[in-house]
Amino acid sequence: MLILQCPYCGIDAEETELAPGGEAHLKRHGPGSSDEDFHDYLFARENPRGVHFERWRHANGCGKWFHAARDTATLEVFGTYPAQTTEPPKEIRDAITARRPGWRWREFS
Amino acid sequence: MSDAVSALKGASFDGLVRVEECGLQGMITLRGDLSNRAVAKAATSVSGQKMPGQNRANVAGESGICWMSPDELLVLVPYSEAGAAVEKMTATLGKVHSLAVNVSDARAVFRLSGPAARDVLAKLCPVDLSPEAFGPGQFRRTRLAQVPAAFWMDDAETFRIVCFRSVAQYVFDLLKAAAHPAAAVGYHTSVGG
Amino acid sequence: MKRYSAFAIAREALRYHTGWERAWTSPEPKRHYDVIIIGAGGHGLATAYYLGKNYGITNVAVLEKGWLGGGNTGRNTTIIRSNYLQDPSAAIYEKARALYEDLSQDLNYNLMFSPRGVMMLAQTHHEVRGYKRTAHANALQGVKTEWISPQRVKELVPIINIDGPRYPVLGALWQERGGTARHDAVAWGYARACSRMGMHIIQKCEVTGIRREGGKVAGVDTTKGPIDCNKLGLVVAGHSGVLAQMAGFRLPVESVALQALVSEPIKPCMDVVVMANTVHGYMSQSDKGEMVIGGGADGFNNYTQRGSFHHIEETVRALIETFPIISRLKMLRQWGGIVDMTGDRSPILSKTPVENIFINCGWGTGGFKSIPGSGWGFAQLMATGDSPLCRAFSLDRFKEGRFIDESVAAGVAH
Amino acid sequence: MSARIATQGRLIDRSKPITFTFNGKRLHGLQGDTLASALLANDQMLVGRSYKYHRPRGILASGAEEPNALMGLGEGGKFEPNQRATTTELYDGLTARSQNHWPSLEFDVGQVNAALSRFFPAGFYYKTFMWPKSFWEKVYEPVIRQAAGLGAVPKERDADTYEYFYAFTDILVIGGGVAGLQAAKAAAQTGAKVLVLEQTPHWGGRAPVDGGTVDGEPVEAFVERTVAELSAMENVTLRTRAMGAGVYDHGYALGYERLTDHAPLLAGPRHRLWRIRAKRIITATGAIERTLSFAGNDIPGVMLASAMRDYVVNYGVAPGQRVVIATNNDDAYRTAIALKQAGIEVLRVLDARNSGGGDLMRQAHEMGIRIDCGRAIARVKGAKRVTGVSVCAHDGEGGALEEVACDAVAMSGGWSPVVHLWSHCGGKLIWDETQAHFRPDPNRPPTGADGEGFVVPAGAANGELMLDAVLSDADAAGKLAAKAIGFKPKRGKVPQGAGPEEAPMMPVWLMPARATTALRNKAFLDYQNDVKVSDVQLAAQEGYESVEHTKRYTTLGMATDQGKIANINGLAILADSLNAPIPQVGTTTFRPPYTPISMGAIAGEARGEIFQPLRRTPMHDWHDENGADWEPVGHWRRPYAYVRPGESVHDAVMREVKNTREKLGLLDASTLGKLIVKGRDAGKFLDMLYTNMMSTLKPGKCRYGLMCSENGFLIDDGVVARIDEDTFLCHTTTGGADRIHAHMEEWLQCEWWDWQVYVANVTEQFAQIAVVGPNARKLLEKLGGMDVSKDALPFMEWRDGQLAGFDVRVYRISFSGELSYEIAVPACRGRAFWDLLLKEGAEFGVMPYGTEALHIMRAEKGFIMIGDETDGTVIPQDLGLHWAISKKKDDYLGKRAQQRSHMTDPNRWKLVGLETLDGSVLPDGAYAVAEGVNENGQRNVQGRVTSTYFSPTLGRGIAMGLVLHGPDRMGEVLEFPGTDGKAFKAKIVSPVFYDKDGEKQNV
Repeated sequence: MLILQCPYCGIDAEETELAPGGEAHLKRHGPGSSDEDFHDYLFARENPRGVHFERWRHANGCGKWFHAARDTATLEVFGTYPAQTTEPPKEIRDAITARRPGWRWREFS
Repeated sequence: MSDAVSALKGASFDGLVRVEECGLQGMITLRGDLSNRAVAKAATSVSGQKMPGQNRANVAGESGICWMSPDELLVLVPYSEAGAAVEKMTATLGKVHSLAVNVSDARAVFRLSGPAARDVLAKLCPVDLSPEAFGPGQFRRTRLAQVPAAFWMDDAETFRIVCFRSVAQYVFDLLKAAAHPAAAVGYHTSVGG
Repeated sequence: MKRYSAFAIAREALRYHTGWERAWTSPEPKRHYDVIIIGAGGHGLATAYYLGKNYGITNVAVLEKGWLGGGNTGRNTTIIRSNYLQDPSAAIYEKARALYEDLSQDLNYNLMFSPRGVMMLAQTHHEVRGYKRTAHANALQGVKTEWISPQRVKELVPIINIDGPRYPVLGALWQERGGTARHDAVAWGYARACSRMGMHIIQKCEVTGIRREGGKVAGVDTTKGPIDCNKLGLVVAGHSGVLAQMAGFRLPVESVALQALVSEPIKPCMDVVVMANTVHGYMSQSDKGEMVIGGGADGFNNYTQRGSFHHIEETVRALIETFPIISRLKMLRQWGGIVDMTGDRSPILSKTPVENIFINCGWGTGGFKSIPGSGWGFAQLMATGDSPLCRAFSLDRFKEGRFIDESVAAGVAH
Repeated sequence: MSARIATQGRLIDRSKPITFTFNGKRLHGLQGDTLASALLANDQMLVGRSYKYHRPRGILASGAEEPNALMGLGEGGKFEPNQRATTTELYDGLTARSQNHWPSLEFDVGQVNAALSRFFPAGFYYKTFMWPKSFWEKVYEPVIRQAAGLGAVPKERDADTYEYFYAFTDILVIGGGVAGLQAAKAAAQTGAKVLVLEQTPHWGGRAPVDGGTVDGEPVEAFVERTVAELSAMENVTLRTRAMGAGVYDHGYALGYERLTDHAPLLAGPRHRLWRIRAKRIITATGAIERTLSFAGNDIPGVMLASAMRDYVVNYGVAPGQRVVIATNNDDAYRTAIALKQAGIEVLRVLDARNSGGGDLMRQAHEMGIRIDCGRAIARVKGAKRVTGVSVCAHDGEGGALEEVACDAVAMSGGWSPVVHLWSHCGGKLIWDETQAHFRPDPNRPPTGADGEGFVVPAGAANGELMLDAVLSDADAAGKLAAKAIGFKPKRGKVPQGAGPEEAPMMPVWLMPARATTALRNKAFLDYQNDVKVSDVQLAAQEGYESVEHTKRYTTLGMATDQGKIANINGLAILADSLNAPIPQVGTTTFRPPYTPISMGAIAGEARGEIFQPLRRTPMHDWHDENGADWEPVGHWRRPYAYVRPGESVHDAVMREVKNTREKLGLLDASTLGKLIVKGRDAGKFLDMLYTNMMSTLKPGKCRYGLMCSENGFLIDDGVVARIDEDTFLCHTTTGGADRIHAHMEEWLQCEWWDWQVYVANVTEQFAQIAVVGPNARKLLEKLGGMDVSKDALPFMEWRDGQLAGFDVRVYRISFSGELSYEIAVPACRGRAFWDLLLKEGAEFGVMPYGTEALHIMRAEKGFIMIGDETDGTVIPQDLGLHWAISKKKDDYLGKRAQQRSHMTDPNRWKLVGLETLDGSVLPDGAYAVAEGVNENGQRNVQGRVTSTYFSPTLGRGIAMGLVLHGPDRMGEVLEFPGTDGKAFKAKIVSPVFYDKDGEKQNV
């Protein structure tokens, strides 16, 4: 039963207020993209046993989508941040490094 | 409009606390950049209330402003004034990117009053309702059993709860069950109280 | 190795059962095997078994990082059915179901396959249409199912509430030869049979790396040292992504927690398996008398084998609505397993970008029921390079948009 | 025999007698009794039968760990099976029945299994019942199943109610013994908010029974004082009859409060499930005494030493008159002393330790109790109750040295901390050599959202068994927990506990140490499941070496006590068989709940009317009062048809279609989603969401649109109306409003956050009524207020205005093919407007129609229905909807997906109409067969029915379906086998069956 802080309303929302939205920071590939790129965009997923970035919506709350950095093996939460970004902000990455030195996720570390 | 009726026509129940449907309440959803002066003016001018901060509500009787999200307010006005209020707000907003829409008929409002009000609501919402954590002036959107809802406190023993009109009966039945006279909890208030 | 039988038990009883042999050996790994299977769960062991039985390939090692059968094989609700809508699913699940029929005799290990019948309740008009469609499809697929009336449902399951105020039972899709089996025994039975063929089941042996040479698999590095192989099968539900990463490719798979629970045992009161997808719950009664209950999966990546409690609540609520009497039973134990969810919720049995590495994963909630069919088909794929049972489940289907979507007929496909 | 004694009984009120029945027999107990103590007071030593061998079983314990004394309690709607007598408070009129025997508890046919037990070792069923094959299914399994199970099946619907409670606290203390109380006090004194849960009705745990002093006063006084202090503190909540059931991620914990189990006549909910969020959780859950594994240790009258002490001291009940005690530690001497003091004869204390124990042994000796060191029980004699024991040297094979006649045996194998709640969420354990038990490993706690440990064990649960150590450990735990979350612990003085010096215990996993096979074959580990020492040894011998294998192969620890009694002993036997150290063999996983909790409590308030939300439109009550046959659509209910007296549902549907086509129909369309999309980029946004071009729509006009997922499949459809230059109103399907609203917000917030678009869901703001049929315009003209003529309001346009004084928005759209107006009025006036339409429409033959009539009429027109023609695998191109897919746009959600090879495959099945040759109705979901079978032997198919109805308008069956190359095969006849052997022949035709040119809707 996770608790994640919604970065928009500041509420520490428990899981039943939230709706999970899968992997974060996917780059949309539309018409004109290669089959590989489009496949990866829709289906290829990081599925790490460890640090993971994902999307959540504060569905039974302020309704906003946000991102969370979470460890899938321990459920430790490194931080949450707004969805209007294409990559994890530095403070989040630093927070992860402090807890998981040497972590990597896609091109991020 | 004489033949306009609220979802439960003012139904009420007395148990651990008093549960009542508040009847018709004017409500306007206002979306926009809350730091924009026109947006603030649109909300304050029709409600006569100040702009609330994050997760807060300024409400007096049937008029008020509730903070719904970083770009959304719920503006309360008397039911009969909602239509005019929307027009006035739209005029005030002018060309500013925003959306003001009358949702008075889309919602139902309940009042939960009595010393045990916190205990009763805490049976249905995953929210810390202790006096230290929540009191008058604050506003919370959350889950009430299986439906979304929002509430604020008019005073230390009174909640007003807003939900969608279609589930008004469900919410009323939930509140009745939670307010069963023999179901006192005594967590936020001593059982005697 | 001695055969199991009533006579053997009687003989052993006289000497207090001191003469029973080990069900399987636990050898140290050799330097090289023709085939290495990673994962000694039901699917991995079944694959090894049919490699030996159908293709005479017995120089096989099955590597297990924990103890055999310790993954989802021992954590599911033991339901066996094949009443799937899409042809490829029906084919592999029916193959599995048919093999279950004789598996105890085949393995000389009683798996207690119990074809007590599986029923999927239709509680909305939409579900009625969906299941009638499935019944039509099954008839042409050679899967024996039928659409039955609410009255028939009530006869088969007296404790059910068919005229529930909210979701009355409008009928059901009934598979008479579906049922359950003793889940641990499936792994143990295959393990014993593999061991009997001289295969090596190596427990507490974790794979730490996969070695490739010129785009081909060369072997694996393990906590018990490096082991070479000609062919490698990845059969590790829940952890496929991690191993794929070692092999250098990504999968359209996410690992989530799926939960189940059992009640305290009561006297027999329900002789069939009932699935109620509208309300997301399914229930059967074990031979011990426990009501075995399962529900929906979590929606986020999770490797903890602990799910979120609100899913348990939703499932129990739903089942009380359908079976009012269970309200006064107690939950004895709840647990979670990690399941692979693919892009279309159907499994992957496929070659991979690395030559001679094959992957069997993504069973989601359907893993247990498919074990023999999955092993049969995957063994054929690994031995011959192609298998009609596996063809439609290849990795490239996602790129082509050629999905196998079972949610079409039923909300959740357990 | 067991009986009530004149002295002792700190928890009972001798002035308040209580009457109850056991297996129909009227018995008497006292206020304060548990069912178990009351049964013992009535010399009811035989209380149940074991699961596998149906062996006679008596009360073993006095608490939650009891494996034997399980009862069916109550009657009718309040009956509940498998209730533990040891944790059931006695109340007047209680009715209890023992379980798992036939015909009676005293004489049980199943007992034959016991006689044959040698033939039923662990896992025997895996090795037999296989031949002849058919016998398993026809004979063996049915027999096994009939014998299976424990408690009786409840027959009636639950008569009770349940509820949840969400509690937030700084610190949750689980367990109200001296450790819990002291930990709570230490934590609360820092100002932290503390919630304490105690599963029994009493505070203090077992300390008051075990004795000792705190700061010079008796433990009981310390307990009273501390409880009083805590009760007086504002920041502390104390709850008894509330068990900490489970610990979950991120500080979530379940509390199981039993409100009326002790007094079923009380009104209100029976159980309350506390859903607690705590920053830290202190587990002060105590320890459980272990049994000793000697032959016959399951015969009624053999009891845990601590339990026997509890019955004497707490309830004034003597479990026997002449007692033999076997032990490997000092604690059992407390029992010897307590019994002696109560005037019960203690014949022997058999202490397996050659050197015996410490102070307590001396004290017992001084009281004249005979103590034999280095001695053990070889076997217990008796069947339904203990008649005696054979005494032997512990360090031997069990050769009898003497026989002692007795009627009860107390045993103590040492104590195991209750580590369940520590372990539920991943807390790890370490093996304590000196006390031979697992205790929490302080370095590997369960971790929370911040990655820090959030559970702190205290007292006996942390492996501290001596009173003084318990108190100081608990005090430290309380302070540690508070400090960890930012409170400042006071340097208050720690209460000093004092008790006798105890000598070290000696691990005894088998008694006597080298017991013969015959003896091991009668030494029970798991009482309820009949798992014996020999079974675990067999599992090890057969290679089931993992502790999980052994557990699953022997069923050790899988009974309703979940191994509270058996696990450690079984584990030790396994380790011994494998010649491996115990910690290396490890433990099985601890899963919630700590003890079983009711399904009712788990479901909470959600039952009956409030099982799920039921969404009602403003006209819901009218439908209900007028024969609505309801159809659930999501959480909505829509009338499938309005059935009149004497009508079948089918008749009603036919009537509704006919009347709408010929006269005038009303449809409650309020459930259709309505989303306002506004902003400078609204048009651009909708162009991305819909396959159509929406930005070119003129204000005042409507356009039918299709929405696809990014994966290409159709997910929704509906009519879009352009309100003004930068405002659109999008209709969605009934199920779709919330889903599509979320879909829009997702793309706006996560992908196109720089676009200026706001969306608002106004679905419930309006009651929407479709006025449909040739007379539709007549009715609206009669109401008056706005011009609804073809010129003023043409097809596929909308207008705001007034009708009969109602503010309305009228859409000229049609899903039936008839002249049709969809009219939106504010929901609060919806019912009034509906009533008015019915009243004024009477002269035009107005009649409401339901969803099935709607479906038939749309099918007659060849309109697709999301959920019928689509099923999540269908793309618009399959449905001949190319006209609704803009060619001009270079992008929309789903466009790229629809370019994938399988989506552009010319062999995809396409939408057509289907007409049976004989006019009959095609079966729902039927498939059209093709020649031959596929590689897996499945019949080839070339199409399927997507929707099928009897059309009253055409007087024949009509259907739509997806068929291979369908549109190019008009007139071809396909065969659709039914499931009943009957085959249907249907011709491929255009999907538009009625008014092909759309003249009727466009008048």
